[in-house]
Amino acid sequence: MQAASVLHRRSVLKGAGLLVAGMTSQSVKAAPVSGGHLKVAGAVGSASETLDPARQSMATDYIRGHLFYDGLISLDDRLNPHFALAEALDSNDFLTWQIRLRRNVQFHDGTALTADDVVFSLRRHQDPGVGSQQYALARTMQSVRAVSPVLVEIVLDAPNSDFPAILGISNFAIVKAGTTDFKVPNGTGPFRCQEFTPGIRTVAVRNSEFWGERPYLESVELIAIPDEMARHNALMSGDVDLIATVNPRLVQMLKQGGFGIVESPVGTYTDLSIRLDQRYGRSPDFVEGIKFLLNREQIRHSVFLGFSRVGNDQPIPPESPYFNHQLPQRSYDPDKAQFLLKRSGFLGETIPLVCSPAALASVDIAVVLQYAASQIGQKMAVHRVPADGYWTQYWMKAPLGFGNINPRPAPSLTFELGFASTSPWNESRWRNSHFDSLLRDAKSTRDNSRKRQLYWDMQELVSSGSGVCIPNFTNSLDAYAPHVCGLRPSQAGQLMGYDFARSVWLNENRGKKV
Amino acid sequence: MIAMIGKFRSRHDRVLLLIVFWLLLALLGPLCSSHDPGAIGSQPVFSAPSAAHLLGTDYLGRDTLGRLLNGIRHTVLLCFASTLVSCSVGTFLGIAAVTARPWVEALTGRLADGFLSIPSLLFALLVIAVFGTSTTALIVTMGVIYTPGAYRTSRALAQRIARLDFVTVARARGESTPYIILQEILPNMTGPMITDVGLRFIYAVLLLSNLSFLGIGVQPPEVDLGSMVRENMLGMAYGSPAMIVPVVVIGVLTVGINLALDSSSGRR
Amino acid sequence: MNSQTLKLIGRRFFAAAMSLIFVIVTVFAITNVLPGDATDAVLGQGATPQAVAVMRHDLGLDRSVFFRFWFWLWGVLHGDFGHSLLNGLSVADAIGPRLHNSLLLAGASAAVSVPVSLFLGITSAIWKDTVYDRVVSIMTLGMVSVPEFVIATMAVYVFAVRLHLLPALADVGSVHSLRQFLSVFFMPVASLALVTLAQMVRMTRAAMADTLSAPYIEMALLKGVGPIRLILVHAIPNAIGPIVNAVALSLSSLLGGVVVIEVVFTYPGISGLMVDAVSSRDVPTVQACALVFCVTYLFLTTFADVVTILSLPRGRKA
Amino acid sequence: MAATIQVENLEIVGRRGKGAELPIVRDVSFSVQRGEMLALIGESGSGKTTVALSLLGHIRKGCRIAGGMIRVAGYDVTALSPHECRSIRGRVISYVAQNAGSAFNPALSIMRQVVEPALVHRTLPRRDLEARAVSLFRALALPDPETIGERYPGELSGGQLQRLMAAMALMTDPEVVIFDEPTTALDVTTQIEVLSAFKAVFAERGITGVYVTHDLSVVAQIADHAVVLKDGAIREAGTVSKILFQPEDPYSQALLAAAEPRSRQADLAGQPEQRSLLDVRNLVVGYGQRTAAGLPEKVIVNHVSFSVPKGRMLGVIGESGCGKSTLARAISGLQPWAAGELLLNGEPLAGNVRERTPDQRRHLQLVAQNADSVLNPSKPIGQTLERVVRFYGGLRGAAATRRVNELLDMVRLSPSLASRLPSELSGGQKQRINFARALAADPQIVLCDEITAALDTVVAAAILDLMKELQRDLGLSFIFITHDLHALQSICDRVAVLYAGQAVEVGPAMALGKGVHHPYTRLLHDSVPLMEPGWLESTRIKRADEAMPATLLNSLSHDPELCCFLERCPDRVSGLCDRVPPPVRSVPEGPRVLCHLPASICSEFST
Repeated sequence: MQAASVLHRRSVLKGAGLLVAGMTSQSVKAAPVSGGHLKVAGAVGSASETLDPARQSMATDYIRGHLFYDGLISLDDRLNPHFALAEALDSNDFLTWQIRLRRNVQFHDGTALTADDVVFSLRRHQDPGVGSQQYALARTMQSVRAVSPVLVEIVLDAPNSDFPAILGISNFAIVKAGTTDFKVPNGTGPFRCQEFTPGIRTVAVRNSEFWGERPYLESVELIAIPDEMARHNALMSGDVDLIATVNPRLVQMLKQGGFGIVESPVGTYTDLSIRLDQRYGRSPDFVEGIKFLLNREQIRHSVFLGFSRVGNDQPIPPESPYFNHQLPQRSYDPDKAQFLLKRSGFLGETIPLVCSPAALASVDIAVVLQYAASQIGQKMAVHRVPADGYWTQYWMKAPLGFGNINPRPAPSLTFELGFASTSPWNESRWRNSHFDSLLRDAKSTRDNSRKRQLYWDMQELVSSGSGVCIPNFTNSLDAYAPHVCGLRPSQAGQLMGYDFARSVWLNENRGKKV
Repeated sequence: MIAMIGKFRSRHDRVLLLIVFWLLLALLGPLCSSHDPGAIGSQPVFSAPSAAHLLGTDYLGRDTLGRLLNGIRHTVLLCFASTLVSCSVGTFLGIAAVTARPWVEALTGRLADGFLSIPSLLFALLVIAVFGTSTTALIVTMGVIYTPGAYRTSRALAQRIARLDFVTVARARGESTPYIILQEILPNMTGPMITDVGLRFIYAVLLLSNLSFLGIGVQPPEVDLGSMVRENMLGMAYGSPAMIVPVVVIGVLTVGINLALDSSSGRR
Repeated sequence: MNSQTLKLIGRRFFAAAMSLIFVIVTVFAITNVLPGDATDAVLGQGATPQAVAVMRHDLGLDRSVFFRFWFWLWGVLHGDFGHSLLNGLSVADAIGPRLHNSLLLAGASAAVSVPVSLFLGITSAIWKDTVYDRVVSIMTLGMVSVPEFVIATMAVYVFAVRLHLLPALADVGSVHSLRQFLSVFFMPVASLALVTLAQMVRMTRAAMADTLSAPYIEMALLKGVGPIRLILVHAIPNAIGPIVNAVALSLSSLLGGVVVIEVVFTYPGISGLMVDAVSSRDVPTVQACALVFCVTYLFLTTFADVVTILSLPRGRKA
Repeated sequence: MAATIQVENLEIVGRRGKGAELPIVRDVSFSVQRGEMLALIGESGSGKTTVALSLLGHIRKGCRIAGGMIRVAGYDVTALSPHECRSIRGRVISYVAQNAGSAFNPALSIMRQVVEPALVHRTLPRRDLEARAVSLFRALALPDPETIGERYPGELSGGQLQRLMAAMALMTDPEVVIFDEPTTALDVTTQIEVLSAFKAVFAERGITGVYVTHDLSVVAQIADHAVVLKDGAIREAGTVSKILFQPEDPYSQALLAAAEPRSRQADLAGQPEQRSLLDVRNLVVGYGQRTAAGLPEKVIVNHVSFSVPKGRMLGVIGESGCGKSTLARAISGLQPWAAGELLLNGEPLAGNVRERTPDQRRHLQLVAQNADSVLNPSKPIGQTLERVVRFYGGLRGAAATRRVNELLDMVRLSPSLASRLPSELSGGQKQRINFARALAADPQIVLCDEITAALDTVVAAAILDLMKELQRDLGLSFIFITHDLHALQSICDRVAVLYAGQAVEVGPAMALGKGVHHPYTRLLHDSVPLMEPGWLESTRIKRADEAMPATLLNSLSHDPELCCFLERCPDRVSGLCDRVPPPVRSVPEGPRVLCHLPASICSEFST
């Protein structure tokens, strides 16, 4: 009951207090119209694109996931969980969870959704051979069993009050039991798949049997245009209606051309992690010195052109209700940095700095840092390495390297995956038992104000102790043609948390002329 | 053939002069700019030319002129070095194919064919993926890519020269193979090979430009001309000199050397 | 065609086969020393050692290099190019449509660039050292010296974004009429043609100039032969060998060397697939692409050589 | 009646590269009456080809007519538009090029090219043209006149091509034909056939023409009038007999003197026979795999034997393709031989130059054929010579320089040339340097491969003089490989006649032209034109078929063991020559001959 009420209470927030950046062209209220074909271009695409929800790892994958599948839980614009395929979600101890499924839900092949499908869909993440992106989180589910055709019981290995948010991760979408071949997606989502060619295109058509609110669009075509300029050109020439990942440098031009921009304050950040278990990071002075050397304002200004929020070396973004705004903001202080670096003994040395196009803007941030360092006599050698293989070959291996972290649906997940002592993705190898115990408490507490206090403390610990430097949180920028309506900013990710297709509608009367 | 060799000295001066000019610009150019090419200030990005920034600023608000001189340095030196590598290795292999045993020619011929059949961007991508983007890796990669071409040219030349009577006479005199290669064959290949060097230099500039498309280039904050165009591509929408000027410089560099080569070799 | 000609052609084919083996082995060797493997691309940032190990086993990546090579080669010899390590799809199925697209683009570009460059090359050889010759030379050089991505992107910006004349994307699927074909292919083909033009013009001009300085051309002039007949009947048959070779070399790059054009126009061709496969360490796909490029190159050059051998006048065969 | 060809005050200028315009042809005037043949005589660079081409309105690139008038068959050539020019070329005036081998388009069949001039001027339908071509082929004594037109230039010999080119020129019955050195590139035995064929056609059709040549004895046979050109200007003009027998201009006289066969022989009669320096014994050189007999598949030099005594000069003569150059390469150690041996001073020489001792290499020096390619173009000649001086003599510095100057002096060149590059020297100078380089080794025997072939007559004569001096002064031995019987006779002591790789005759050079000889030697000797008008008509060379039609030959006559000259031999005997390999016969005081014919039949020369 507890969790369910949590969900209910939060859902009140839906639709309120949204960010309104770039919403000018949307201001005219008009009744949504059904029908039409929307052509969308994402920024990444490759032959490794997949329709297996467990393996989805890139933006276009997530979009397809939201088109064809549903999870038990969905997350809204502010990352609040709502019921989707689940009708009720109950736990008394945050350890054992009872899930009651929505009735009369059909897969695209006409079969009905049952508890077996849910059990299959969640359990498969625990098989390493599936290659699930959420292998680690799935392992926290000690047992998943069907109690009845509409009831599933999940037992966790430790209490976790944020478990509903975990179920909202799109990788945990529900597929038909027994599915091994994902060439044709068989989900419960609002669209059916008409065509899918990895790396080239996906065409989705409206699912007339959809259980929820029917989408307005008749069909959606999704392609990937990795080349920035080409993506913008495609929008401006009218070849596509909506694009993701707009370069801040083109916002001005797009606006002049009458195109709409959606600026979403997603919690994505590109961080510089200094490994605390290796030579440089062993010196706290060095770590602190680098943190003072990062010119966050300049990165915001020169790299992101203002489309970002300054970070404070902790992973909770300012728009989160748990953001610790009392933590003093660290700012650029070359004198202090010089003093600290000198004390660390590394001032004369050339520090290697590994960056890659794989980690968004990391090359530019590295250059900004390198220049600032050169001004105080600290030499840095920027090693830009290829994007391919970066995450396994360089990330978390170099003494100073960049990472790129996507937002998690709950602070506990962010802390758990990135900063807990036992996490395999603890980028700076920061081990702090106090932090770990705070995290345990936070996950099991029922009291929201205590939870907030715990999160505040944890933010302070991370900011001062971890080797992770977070200069900025990026804003996601999407651009759309004037006839595209219904787009809203979302904290869940670009293109309304990858879920635009359920809300967008086309006003053919508008903006045909540019 | 003989006439070509004889006229080499005077005719290739112009090409050499042009190459020397670019080399000087590459070596001394960056000293002329008051701006640190890595310096990032608070200037707006893609700004128009002004007194402080003669060519405006780039996508990070850096001084375009400083970046440009830095780009010329890397493009010219990298391409020069890789051309030297490909031409010397190619020349060596070409002469070896002519003077050594027949299987050497068969082997090198197949190798050259094989390398030519791999698209150069693919090859660069593979090698850079293995060795990472270092200046050395770039030089070696581009060197290897253009070696088969240089090999073909030099083999054809060496074949023609080795058949000439003065080589026959030297062999009849009992001269050693190294002497024949170094004193009789090589000096007479220099003229045509300089033409070849010039052409290969241009190909290298173009390849380096296109490599930047795959994110391969010199390490930041250093830059080569192609990467500079690439990173400032968005400036096209604003007509930014940061994107246009390096394109023009690449054009002037390649077309200039090509025309000098054409006029020097009598366009044959 | 006499036995000597056949022998020469046979030798050429043997040499091509040797080069092919060399390329296959080299590409396989390089892809195997690349840092990381296909599991990185599949698992990405979320990889854990267990998942990596299981997946490596499932994909056969834990077998020895020699085994994998042999396994692959055995498959190819039986017409099976294997399956992509990324999505388990058949490599042949993945390459098929893209190869078709690439051949379409290459064919269209060749259909434009070959006649144009032959025309420019031959005419500038005829009017050698005139203003026309100079202008052609500078123009073609100037075109090729601008990086491809600049030409292509600028073309899109001008024709698609500013003038709304042509689509920004080369969407092959939307082609149902000649008009659509022209509007979709105009810019990619023009960009590619500009890139390949210079080399072909230069080589054609050189071959033609060489032939035009031959004594039999002067003789034909002295016989009262007119300029058109002089070029068509007397010069071209003798210059055809080097010209065909230059054309073959240029065309062979139209399949594998057009990554840039494919990316800028979001054209689903085989170059982009290969670059993608290299980045994701999808070795079977890389191998199959390399095979396609190599076979194309060798086919074209061998074809050119055979044309050269056949065009050698009788009694002059070496 | 106006002359058919009239040239008045012709001036042609031209430039090389970006230099200033220089005169190439200066104030040239001449005229040719209908039915007459005018010879344009000159050496290379005299402007004779430029003048000849200008008659067709064709001026080579970089040149232009600066003044004067050319009138051919009523057309003012200098005033014609390009289109009008085309309309008279090949129809009113036609051209026979110097080197038919390269002037025929290799990609087109002979017939297509031969009928082309008539075809482009639409004089007759193609069928009639082809019939006419066949009749011309027959008139020019070409083999298989019916089918030769289907063949390609690469499949035919130089002599045949030259006659086919004449046929092509005559296709349209032009009023004027220009011949540009049409026989210069041919062997003498072929030249005479071609000349005879030309002459017969001239007589039959009454051709008006211009005949460009440097060969005065050819002029004597062909032309009525002659013009001597030097440096683009006319030195002398007049009837052929006046030019040949009463030349007034010193240059004409010099030309004549150089062309006059004269002996440079020292009188060796009294001197004792020298010991043999170089012995060639049964040498076999060839290509390809060994056959069962241990001989190569394709034999180029076939069991050749001769010896060169110390201080003597041996001439090796034969037509192109007879194996002369291969023999030279084998002796120099650049081409290994399959059988036989080579002795220098009685000691065997290895087949590979690397395996010879330094002294052996030093003693035997090669002077190669082409003066243009024989010197390393990127090295000053002083360096080239110094290298040899150092290589063999170990001399360095001042001593080397002194020796280089000495060598230059030996070949009559100024020491100041030492710093020049080969491209700055004339052909004759280069050939002298070529000699000096051989002499730098201080050799015993020098092998000269066609060293005068590419030189003008006057220059060649000077080189021959130099050789003789060197032989006399230094006691050098020479092997002089040539196709020029005059040159050979003028300086050699002994001669070896090569035919199809075999030495068909080896004997004293003095005996040539008298006594007993191999039929091929006789043919060679008889084919050299004499500088007297009417010689061509009076000379009578027997053709093989006249003696015995080829159809009577034994079907096995292609057996390589049989006489190599069988197919062309005018004296062949059925049942003997086509069945039994020829024996070697030695004539006392005369040559060693490879022939069946008894001395009585192998008779005296006809002259």
